[in-house]
Amino acid sequence: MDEKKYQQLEQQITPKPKYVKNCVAAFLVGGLICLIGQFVALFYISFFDFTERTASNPTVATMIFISMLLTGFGYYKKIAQVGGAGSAVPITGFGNAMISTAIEHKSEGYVLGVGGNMFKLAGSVIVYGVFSAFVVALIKTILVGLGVVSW
Amino acid sequence: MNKRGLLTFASKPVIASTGVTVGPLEMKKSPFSKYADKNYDDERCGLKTNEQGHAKMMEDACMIAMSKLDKTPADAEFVLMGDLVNEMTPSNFAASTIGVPYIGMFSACATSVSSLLMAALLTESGMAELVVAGSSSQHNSIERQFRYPLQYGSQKGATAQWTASAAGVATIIPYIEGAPIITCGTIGIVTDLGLTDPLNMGAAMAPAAADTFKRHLEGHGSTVEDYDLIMTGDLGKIGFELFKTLLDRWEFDVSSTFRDAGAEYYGKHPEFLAGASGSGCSASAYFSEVYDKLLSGVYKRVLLIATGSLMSPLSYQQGETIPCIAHAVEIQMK
Amino acid sequence: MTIRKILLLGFILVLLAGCSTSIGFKTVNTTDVDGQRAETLVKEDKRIKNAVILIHDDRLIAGLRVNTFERFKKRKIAKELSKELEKLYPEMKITVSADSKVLLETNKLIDEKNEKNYAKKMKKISSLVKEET
Amino acid sequence: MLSIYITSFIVGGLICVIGQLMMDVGKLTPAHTLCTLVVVGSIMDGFGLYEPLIDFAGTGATIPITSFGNALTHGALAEAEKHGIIGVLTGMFEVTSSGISAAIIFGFIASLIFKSKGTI
Repeated sequence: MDEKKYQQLEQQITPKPKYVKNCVAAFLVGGLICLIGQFVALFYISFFDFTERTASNPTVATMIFISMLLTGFGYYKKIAQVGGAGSAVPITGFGNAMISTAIEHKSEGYVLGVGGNMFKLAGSVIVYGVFSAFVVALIKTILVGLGVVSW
Repeated sequence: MNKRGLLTFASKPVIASTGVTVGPLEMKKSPFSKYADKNYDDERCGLKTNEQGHAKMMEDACMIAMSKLDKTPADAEFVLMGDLVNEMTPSNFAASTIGVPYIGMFSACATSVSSLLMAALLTESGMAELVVAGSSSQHNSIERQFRYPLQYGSQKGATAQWTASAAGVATIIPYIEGAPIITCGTIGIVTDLGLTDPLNMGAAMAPAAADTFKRHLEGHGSTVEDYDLIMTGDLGKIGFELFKTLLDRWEFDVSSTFRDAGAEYYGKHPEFLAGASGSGCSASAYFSEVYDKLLSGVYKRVLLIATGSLMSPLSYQQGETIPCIAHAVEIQMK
Repeated sequence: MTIRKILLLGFILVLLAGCSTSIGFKTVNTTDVDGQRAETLVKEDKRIKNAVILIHDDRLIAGLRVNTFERFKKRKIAKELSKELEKLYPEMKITVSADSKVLLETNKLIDEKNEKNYAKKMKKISSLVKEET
Repeated sequence: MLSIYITSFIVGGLICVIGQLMMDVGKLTPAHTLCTLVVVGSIMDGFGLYEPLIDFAGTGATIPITSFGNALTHGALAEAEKHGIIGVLTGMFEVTSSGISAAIIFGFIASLIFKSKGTI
C-alpha cells in the first residue's frame, strides 16, 4: 500500500474535529474568562486607585493567580479539554503553561528543574512577542522619523 | 517462500508465569485490572519521583512472576525488558535492583512481544532455563517526555491515547506440560507511511500491524480461523478501525476473533478518547487476561501483535514522519 | 464541565452585571463661574451617555461614559471635550476622562457632599488620569 | 456599565474562536497559535488599532494573549516617542511586566506547593 492511498484512507476513518462544537466551547470558555477578568478589574477600580487602564496589570496578575490554583489542583486541564483555545488564548493559559512546567520539573530540583524549564512552553510566546514588538516599533519609529506617519 | 523475520520455536518454550502490576487509575477504570497481581494506591508507588515509581512497578512485576515459580532472582539467567522513558532508565534501575543479567529491549510499545520472542530464542538455544521478559510504562513520566507537563491544558482530539501505567512480565522456561507454548513469531519491518501527527499514533501503527499480520499468516501458513484470538497491542479505537479496514481489503475475515488491548483498556470511559497506549498497555493485557484465559483453556491458540511507534519528541518536532513497528507472537495451549 | 453549565454560569454573571444603576447627567458647581455651559456642552454631545461634572476652586473634572460603540473612540471624545472646555474656562485646570474610575470617584465625591474634601480628592483624580498617559 | 461586560465576553470569546480555528482548521499546535496571536497583537498596535479595542472591550481585549504583543509594542513605542530609536530597545517591558512577573512568581510558588498528578 502506498503512502498517498493510506493517507486518504486515514483521512476517511479518522474523525474530524467537531469544528462548530469546539468553536462554541472556545467562545464560551474564553468569553467567560474575560468576563471574570472584567469583574476582577471592577473590583480593582472600585476599591483601589486604579483607572480602567491601569487596572489591567493587577487584573492580569490576579487571573494568573487563579490559574495557578486551577492548575495546581488539576482543574485547568479539564477546562482546557472542553474549552480548547478558549482556555489557551487568555493570559490564564500563558500562566498555566508556565505553572504546569514549573510543577512538572520540580523533580529535577529548584534551580535546574523549576528555574531552567519554566519558560520551556511559554518562552516562545515571549520571544515572538518581544521580537515582533521590536520590529513593529522600529518600523513605526523610522516611518515617523521620515514624516510618513505620526505617533 | 520468503522466511525473512520468521521465528519458529521447535523446543516449545513456555510461559511459566506472569506478573502484572497496574497503577491506581487503571485499577479503577480498566477491565484488565481484575486480572492484575498488584496495584498501587499512589501513582508514584509511594516513591519520590514518577520514574522511581515506574521502576518500582517493573521490579514488583518481575518479583511476582518469579515468586509464582518459587524462584528468586538468583535463579534467573536473563532479564529482558524495556520502557519508553529516556534510555529506558526505569528498566535499567529495576534491573539493577533485581540483579539478573540484563538486556535492555526497545521496540517502543511493541517491547512486550519483542522481549518475549528474544526470551524464547534464548531458551530455544539452550542457554537459559529461566528468562524474565516484559515491559512497562507509566503515564506521568511518559506524558511529560513525549507531550506536555501533566497539568498543562491542551485539548486532545478523538485520536489521542492515554498512556497506561502498568507493567507486565512473563517468565519463559523450557517446555513443561500445562503451560502456554510460544510456538512461533514474526519480527516486524519498520513501516512508515508518512503520517506525522504524534497524537494519532494508532493510525501510524496500523499499517505496520497489518503488514506483520499478513507476513505471519503467510510465513507460518495459518489462517484467521486457526486462532481463537488475534489481539493487537495499543492501536486504539481509530488505529484498530484502520487495521481492520486494511485487512478487509486484503480479504481477511475481520468479523470476529480480533481485539485491541489499547481500545479496550479503559473500558467504556469516553474521557480516555481513543484508548490506552504505552508499552505497559499490551504487556499487562497479554500477561493478565490473555494468559489466564490460555491457562483456563478458553483460548487454545492466540496471535498477539504488539505495535510501537518509533519516534521521539525530537524527531516529530523536526517534522519527521513516524516510523512504526509491529512484532507478532503466537501462543498455543495444548 | 459541560457546555450547558458554562452557559448557565455565564448567564448568571451577565445578570449580576446588570445590577448597576444609571447615573445620568449631574453637575455640581461650588464656584461663581457658569457651570451651565459645561453641562449643555456635554448634554448636547450625542455620543455621551452619562456624565458627572464637578467644578470646585480652580478645577473642573468631567467624568464621562460614552455609548457602547463610541467606546472605540472614547479617548478622542474626551480629548475633544477637554479642548472645548478649556476654551470655555481658560482660567481653570480641566480634567476630562471617559474612564469609569473618574466617573465613579467624582460621583462618590458628590454624593458624600463634603465640600472640605473636594480640593484634595479632585487633585487625586486628576493625578490618576495623568499617571496613565 | 452593563455593556462593558457584554463586549468583554463577546470580544474575548471571538479572539478565542479565532485561536480555535487556527488549531482545528489550520492544524497549528497551541504554541504556534499563541505565537501567531501575539504577533498579530503587536502588529495591530503598530497601526494603532489595539488600544481602541481595549477601550471597547475592556478585559475582553486585555486578557487574551494578543494584548501581550500589544503591550510590548506599546511600551516600545512610548519610549521611542520620548528617546528616539534607543527607546525601542529599552521600553519594551515597561507596560507588560506584570503578566510575566506574576507568572514567574506564581509558577515558583506553585512548584513549592503542588505535585503533578496524572489523574484524568
